[in-house]
Amino acid sequence: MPASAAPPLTVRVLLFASYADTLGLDSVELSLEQPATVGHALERLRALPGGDRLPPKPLCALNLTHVRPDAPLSGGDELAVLPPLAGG
Amino acid sequence: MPASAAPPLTVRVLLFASYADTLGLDSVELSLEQPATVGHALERLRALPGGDRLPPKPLCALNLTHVRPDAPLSGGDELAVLPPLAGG
Amino acid sequence: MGYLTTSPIDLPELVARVQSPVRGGIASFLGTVRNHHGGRAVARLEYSAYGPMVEAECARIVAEAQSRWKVAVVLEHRIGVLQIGDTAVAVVAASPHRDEAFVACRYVIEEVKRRVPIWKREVYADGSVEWVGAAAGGAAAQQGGEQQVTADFGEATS
Amino acid sequence: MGYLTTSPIDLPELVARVQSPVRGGIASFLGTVRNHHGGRAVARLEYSAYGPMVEAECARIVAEAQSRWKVAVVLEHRIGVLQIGDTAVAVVAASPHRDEAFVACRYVIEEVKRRVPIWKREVYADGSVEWVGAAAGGAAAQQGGEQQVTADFGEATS
Repeated sequence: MPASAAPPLTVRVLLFASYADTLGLDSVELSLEQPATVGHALERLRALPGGDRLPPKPLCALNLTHVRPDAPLSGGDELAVLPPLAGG
Repeated sequence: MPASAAPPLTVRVLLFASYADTLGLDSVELSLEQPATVGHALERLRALPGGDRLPPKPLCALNLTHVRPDAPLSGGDELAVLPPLAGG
Repeated sequence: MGYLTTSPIDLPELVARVQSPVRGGIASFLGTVRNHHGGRAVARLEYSAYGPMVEAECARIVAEAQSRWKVAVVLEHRIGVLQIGDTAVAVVAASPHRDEAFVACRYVIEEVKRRVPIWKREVYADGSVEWVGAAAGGAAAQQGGEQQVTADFGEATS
Repeated sequence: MGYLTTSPIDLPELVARVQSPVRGGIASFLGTVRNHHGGRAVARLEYSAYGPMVEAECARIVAEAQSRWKVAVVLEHRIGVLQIGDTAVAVVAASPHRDEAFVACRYVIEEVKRRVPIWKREVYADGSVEWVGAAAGGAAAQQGGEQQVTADFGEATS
């Protein structure tokens, strides 16, 4: 199977504010089978303790830019899962 | 004639900015036959030296409030003839 | 009384007058003296006013804004000699809702420009002087402006 | 870099950064800390941020405003512990035309609220603490918010 022939990729996931409290983590490294999307990383987060309390479609940013859950991940990406914004 | 039976009324007319320059006057008292309107006062102003250079329908205020040329005048009124506004 | 000043306008002081713990959104507008007008280089401006009517008209405009929207408004217009960059007019509107703060602030500055009897004389770099808006084109514009102001006032007061 | 600060926001200093002799109209917005939220008395707020993304997103928002309108824009958001009445965010837009100054200022604050990753934790008078927008209702609102942000970004970046 060509898809699993590629080595797993590693992304750094950042959690903030209420989500950091929920998971008890500010950041975590995830190793994902290729090809991987933001949605796949979110599935892995949900398996962590407290991860079931994340909303169905949290706001996400990849390398400092807002993205949809179907955005593809590359090795070394920084994925941020953002609670409801409250600036301003 | 009942209209001319009433005594003339006196109004104070204030001129500002370019209009004061045009007529060489900051203020003038006008005595007008009753009933009189803002338009009648303007006709009298036009007869003064330089008065022919007033625009056809200058902006006017009566007792500190914007009015139309058909607004009636009473004795003691303060009528201001206002050049194009340039505040702000 | 108090909408006209001959002193420099102090924006933080105006903000402090309308700010409150329940009015979290504060919109403001400053009109400052530009260095050109109609292609000519302006050295300074001399603002004059029909003082008592400025006070009366500004009070009406502020009251209109405060009755239409949930805002506290302050307004100040400077007169006298102003240099390039000086603030000629300031409007600050504070509200619990930023939408109302913006709309009220905009309303007040538009009405000030349309209704408040203030004039300015531009002194150009070459020493010549001209009343702003008083040229031939100004008189024509004035006629339209007059109709708009009085038409609106006819409605507002009848 | 420079959109985030932990120091008090200085409005006149921000105005001075965008004012120029050709930009006579200056619109600004201040968001200040209110003393209540959802009916509860707030004692103070603690703002936190995803700093690098705040800087990137604010730079994009300012660039968007400056490309759409003839304006110079400054934007600053304070984080850390803020007291009631403190200014949390300031936007200043200066333009030759006041209409563009107002529209750009409004655009920037709306986009900041919609797109910039900053969070606040309210500390109530009774000592309890809550993330703003993180309650059950917040999660539902978030879902809608997420779709709006990413839909817009999908268009903007595709």
